[in-house]
Amino acid sequence: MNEHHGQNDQEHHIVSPFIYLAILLCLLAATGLTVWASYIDLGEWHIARGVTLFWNPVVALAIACTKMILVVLFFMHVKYSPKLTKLTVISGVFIFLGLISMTLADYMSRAWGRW
Amino acid sequence: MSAATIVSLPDQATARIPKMNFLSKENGLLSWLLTGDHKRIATLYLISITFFFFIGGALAGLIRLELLTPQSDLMAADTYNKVFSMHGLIMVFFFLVPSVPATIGNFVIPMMVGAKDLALPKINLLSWYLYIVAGGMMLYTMATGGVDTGWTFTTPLSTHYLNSNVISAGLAVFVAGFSSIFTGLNFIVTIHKMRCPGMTWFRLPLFVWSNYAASILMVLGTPVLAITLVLVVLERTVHIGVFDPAMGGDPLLFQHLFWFYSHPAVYIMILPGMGVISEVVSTFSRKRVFGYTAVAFSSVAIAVFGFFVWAHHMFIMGISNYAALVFSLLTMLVAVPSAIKIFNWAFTLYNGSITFETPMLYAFGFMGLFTIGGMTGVFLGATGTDIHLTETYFIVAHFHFVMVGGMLMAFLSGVHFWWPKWTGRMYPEKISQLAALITFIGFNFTFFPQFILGTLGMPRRYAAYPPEFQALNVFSSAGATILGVGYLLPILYLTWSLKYGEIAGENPWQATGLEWQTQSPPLTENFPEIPIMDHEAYDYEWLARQQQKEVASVG
Amino acid sequence: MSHISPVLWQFLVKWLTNFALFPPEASKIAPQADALYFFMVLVSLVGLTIVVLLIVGFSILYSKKRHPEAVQIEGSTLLEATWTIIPLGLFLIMFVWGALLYFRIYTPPANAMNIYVVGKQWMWKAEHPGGQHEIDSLHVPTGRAVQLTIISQDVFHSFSIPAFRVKREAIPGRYTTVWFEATTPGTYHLFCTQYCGTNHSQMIGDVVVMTPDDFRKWLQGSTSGHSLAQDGERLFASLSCNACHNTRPDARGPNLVGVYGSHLALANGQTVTVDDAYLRQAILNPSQNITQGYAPIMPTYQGQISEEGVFALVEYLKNLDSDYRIQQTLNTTVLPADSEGKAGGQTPAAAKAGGQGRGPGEVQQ
Amino acid sequence: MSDSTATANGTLAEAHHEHPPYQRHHFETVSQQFDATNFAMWLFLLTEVMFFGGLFTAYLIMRNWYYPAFVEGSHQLSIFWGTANTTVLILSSFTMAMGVWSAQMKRKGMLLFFLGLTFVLGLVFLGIKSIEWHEKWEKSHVPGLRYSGQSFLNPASDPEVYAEYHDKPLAPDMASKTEQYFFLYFAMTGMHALHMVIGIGILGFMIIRAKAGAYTSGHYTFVENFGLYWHFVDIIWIFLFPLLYLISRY
Ligand code: HEA
Ligand code: HEA
Ligand code: HEC
Ligand code: CUA
Ligand SMILES: [Cu+2]
Repeated sequence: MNEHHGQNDQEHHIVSPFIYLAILLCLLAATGLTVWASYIDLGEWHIARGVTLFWNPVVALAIACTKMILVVLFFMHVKYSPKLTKLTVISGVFIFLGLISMTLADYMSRAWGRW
Repeated sequence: MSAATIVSLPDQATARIPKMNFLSKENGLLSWLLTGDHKRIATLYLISITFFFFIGGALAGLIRLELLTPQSDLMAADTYNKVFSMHGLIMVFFFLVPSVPATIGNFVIPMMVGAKDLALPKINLLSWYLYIVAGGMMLYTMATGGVDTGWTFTTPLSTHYLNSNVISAGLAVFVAGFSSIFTGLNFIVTIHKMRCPGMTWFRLPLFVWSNYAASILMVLGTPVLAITLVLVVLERTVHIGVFDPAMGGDPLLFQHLFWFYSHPAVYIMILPGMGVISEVVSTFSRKRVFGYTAVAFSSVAIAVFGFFVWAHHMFIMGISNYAALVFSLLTMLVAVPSAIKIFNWAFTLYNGSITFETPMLYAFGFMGLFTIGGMTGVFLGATGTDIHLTETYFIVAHFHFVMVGGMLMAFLSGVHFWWPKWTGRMYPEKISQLAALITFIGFNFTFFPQFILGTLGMPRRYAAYPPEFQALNVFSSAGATILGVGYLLPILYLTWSLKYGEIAGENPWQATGLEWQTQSPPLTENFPEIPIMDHEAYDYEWLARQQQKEVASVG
Repeated sequence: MSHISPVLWQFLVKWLTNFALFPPEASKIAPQADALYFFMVLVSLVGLTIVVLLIVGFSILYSKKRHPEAVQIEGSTLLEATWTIIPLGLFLIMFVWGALLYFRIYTPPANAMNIYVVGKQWMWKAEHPGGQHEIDSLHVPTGRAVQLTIISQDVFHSFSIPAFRVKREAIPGRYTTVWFEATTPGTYHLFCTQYCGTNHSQMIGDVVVMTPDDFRKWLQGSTSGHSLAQDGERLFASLSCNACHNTRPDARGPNLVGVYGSHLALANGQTVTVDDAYLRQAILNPSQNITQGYAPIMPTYQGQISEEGVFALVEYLKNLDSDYRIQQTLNTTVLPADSEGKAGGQTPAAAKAGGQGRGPGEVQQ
Repeated sequence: MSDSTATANGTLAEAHHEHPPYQRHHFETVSQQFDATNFAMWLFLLTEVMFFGGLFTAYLIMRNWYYPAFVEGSHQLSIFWGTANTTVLILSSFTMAMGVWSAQMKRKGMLLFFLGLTFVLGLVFLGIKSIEWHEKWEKSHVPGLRYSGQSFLNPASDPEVYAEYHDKPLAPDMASKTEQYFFLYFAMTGMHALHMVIGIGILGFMIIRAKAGAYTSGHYTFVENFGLYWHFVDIIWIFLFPLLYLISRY
């Protein structure tokens, strides 16, 4: 009974098909972009001794994240959803990143002081 | 205010078991096996986990029997390894993880939030079936020779060096994991979406809060275990090298993934128990829980921080020193909310009006033993001392203090506390108080010597040990016998009370939770009408007013 | 006496005689570790006492008989803060103290004497640099920092010496290290504490701590005739490492002289410091880290060398210091009788390494 | 709250409001039911995220360790099929979203059309996937079952790929690590495909129910929740594609 955002289901925000279409085009374009970008050597960035950032995977992941955000916000209606749904999504991403980043942090910091 | 908080036990002589209740509504095996009623599913769960507890307990008995002498004379080392592995697996995945949430939580949470059922009754039933399937697989594993990986499935031992039933055990835990995911998911949805009018977050009983926190851990942690086990099984069947260093894999990756679940799992195992303690301490001291908000938020804090301390199980395993530092620090942070809770419960007693029924005795046991168990956890969380204490009996003692001294005590406390609600009958008070005392004494006898053993350096998972450790081991084994009696008693008198126990009536403890404001055993729909929550949790004055009204209307 | 049941016998006698509730302190770090341990015990006891006193005290004062009416109170921010901050403070002290200890135990001093330890189902094998091998035992001198370089050949094991308060996991595929300085001569338990399969509980042994004199005698008495580095040198030749790693200008592999401890630039732009772990990795998984300027042609020796063999190679490469080069240029004929078997031991290898692929005359370059 | 009133009210409660047939008895309102199941679906997706999380972690670590092997392993995948499949999946996500929209607008014909299209696109995806897998089998790139590192020890033996990337031979130990890559490839795409199979199964069920008009009477919760699942599966692929296919293509 709490956090209900509407009395009946007709109050759900209905996303217009044109938005869906626009998103579809964006996604397709992003797919093209990411394939195209993968054929170009974007170089790398030596942040510090022993720490190098390669741009290609970064760009590929950035595009993937953008696509994900588009899908989540529009196809999955999160943009129009109650706060709770948004919070759920965010907490999922948070824990997911926690798992990955803290595990990788262990691996990376093992070499500390060794380069 | 004054009359408000006097305990006035209802006249039990006149009470009757209501004809219409969830137990009597339908009869026949099918009506149970196809039920959607959370109370019936809870009952099914209660029976099944008790079954597994006794299997696990019998295995514990074998462990202690073997450790009576330094040599491995009762059974071969191989057998011993299987025994403790099965003991750990069964106790953790088939008893402790589902213990409070799937039984008591299942039973009372919908009532506590004022709902007719959990949000997804079919999923709830599915969860039980998954549990049964998993349990069957575990029994199959045991019947066909057992598994000797330890409950931690350590790779590459489990993937390449053992020829016991690792696959079926792994899959059993996999399935059991999904059972637990569905329970947790159901609770979260229920707590968010099914609260009755007026039931705001800060009017929820603390039991609901702590189960909510535990559910978050179940939902987000368990899948990682699931995929890890899938990888272990694949590694065993098609010989892939994700975890096996000989093939380029990384055994530490397994440790990371396993503990990413299994550390939060220990909080899955304790948080619901903490919820029970909040209810019980408040009820039997007739006082609102001291610092309600602090206790509520400490549960959430444990859940959130609990996700980021997992590598404290790997301090000596060659993780980076800097990672050890961070994880150790976070471990210290996650210990604080537990301390907060203990002190808040202690202060709930202050200015109360305390009675000492069995649930309260168990709760006191919990508070003492969990303090010891938790503080020794801090010993292990500090990196420097962990080096000496890890992989010894100190750890065994630590986790039995928190799991058995903590959660099992809480579970028994809760079972006694809600027994009248569940069955409509009281358990026999005197003998159950005795049982609580026996378990407390037996427990300390069993597990306290293990701290000393661990400090002396006795490694865990040893079928044979140097003879100078024998004295303390004999102590421990003797204690386990007492403990066994302590656990056998409840099953006897609780069964007895099903038929011969006194009729309990609606609210024998004069507790404030919504579940106590309906008949015992409750209707299938819990409440004749969806209640409206118009007071804070643990509002004993409201309860007293309510009763006066009733007396007035009858009079 | 032994007619009565062994259990009872053990119980009566052993209990009385071995009434030890605390392990001996036999290393320099042990008292430090125990200090923290006792601090924690103290804090726990105080905490426990407070909790028990509160419970018992309130139970007596506010039992229903004495105090039939509960007085409802909400809570207290001040108290709440107290029991948040005090435990937090104490825990943080433990954290810092523990971390200092941890870094001390896992950071060997530079001058430590190195012993290699390999764990396998179900035994411990120790290799001293002087070529002494031991199984399920470890002899160490007092008063000298000893570093263990540990690896497992199969599954996880854990090398634990309770009397020293040190322990380190033996991991397959990777070196781990720990160090200690023994203080009291005697024999102490050596346990495998990580569950490693059927005979996990049999994977035990003795750590024998000796005075430096006794230790020297022991070393001499149990020598196998050639040092670990000499073993390594032999391997280096028999595995034809020197086919590529030699001092020829057209050598296909980098010169390994002085490589230990150096900063190596890798082909992927990173830099690593060459330590034992790196050497092992370079031999078994050469293509994982390619040295700058070289092709990934080095074959893997995975599966061809036992962990003990790798130890020998590592020990050999470690001692290939720049002295060797000089001696080589001086047209290595002198065999200095260095009793430690250090640089001198390598000289023949130098000759071999230089001599195999080409005429000795070219060595002069 | 005596017995009699309890039972009386108990039976009354059922008759209280006039419930639509699809409302389950323990919900007070349809809206509550919708919210609850929708939220449950999101939570389920969180568990899925974490499930794949373990695989992603393994992937990232292995990729860092064995980068050259991952590069050459990746070169074995066909960009053409990969891109095609990504497009197919994105299209299916779009048709699914349109399906939900049709249900919301109560247009049965359109709903059937879009669900059917999604169904077909899902099958196309699996079809392409199986072509790719089959090719791996042919080339002995299925770790554990049928594996040979020949294409990496001697890239020229694999003319097609060689013509495009001119990969240098990998050292034998690195070449053996390509197995790691392909294992993760199969584990991740396999797990993803499993989700697709389940999804397609449910889609089939939904199409049958939609024919009976189940979702176009204002109660489209099921379609909406299934849509969430389908989009989630799409998102997983959105990440798998660059991670597995697009490593160092230049
Ligand atoms: C219910 C289960 C449970 C719970 C709740 C806990 C709680 C904690 N555990 Fe434990 N733990 C296990 C179950 C549990 N553990 C198990 C099963 C293992 C072994 C797994 C295996 O290897 O098989 C383990 C292992 C384990 C390790 C790994 C040891 C090793 O392998 O080397 C560590 C290390 O940090 C640890 C720490 C902690 C800490 C800091 C807490 C904290 O959450 C405790 C917090 C509580 C308190 C701190 C008590 C309250 C304190 C007071 C009231 C007093 C305060 C007063 C003053 C300070 C004055 N535990
Ligand atoms: C919920 C968790 C739980 C519970 C309740 C228990 C309960 C007990 N456990 Fe266990 N234990 C674990 C979880 C648990 N344990 C885990 C996770 C491990 C680690 C496994 C691993 O290393 O992989 C472990 C390991 C473990 C060991 C270490 C083994 C080793 O490392 O070599 C020991 C040794 O004493 C032990 C003892 C006991 C005892 C005496 C009890 C008692 O509390 C049990 C008392 C109950 C009964 C006795 C049953 C009731 C009575 C009967 C059925 C009648 C028959 C009784 C007899 C024959 C005596 N347990
Ligand atoms: C086929 C030639 C070849 C053989 C045989 C060979 N290596 Fe190498 N080795 C190389 C090359 C080339 C490199 C540099 C590229 C690299 O890092 O892989 C190298 C690198 C190394 C390194 C890393 C240090 C550095 O300076 O790069 C070590 C250590 C090493 N080799 C030891 C050995 C040992 C020990 C053996 C024998 C067991 C051996 N090698 C056999 C060619 C060879
Ligand atoms: Cu080796 Cu235990
Ligand atoms: Cu933990």
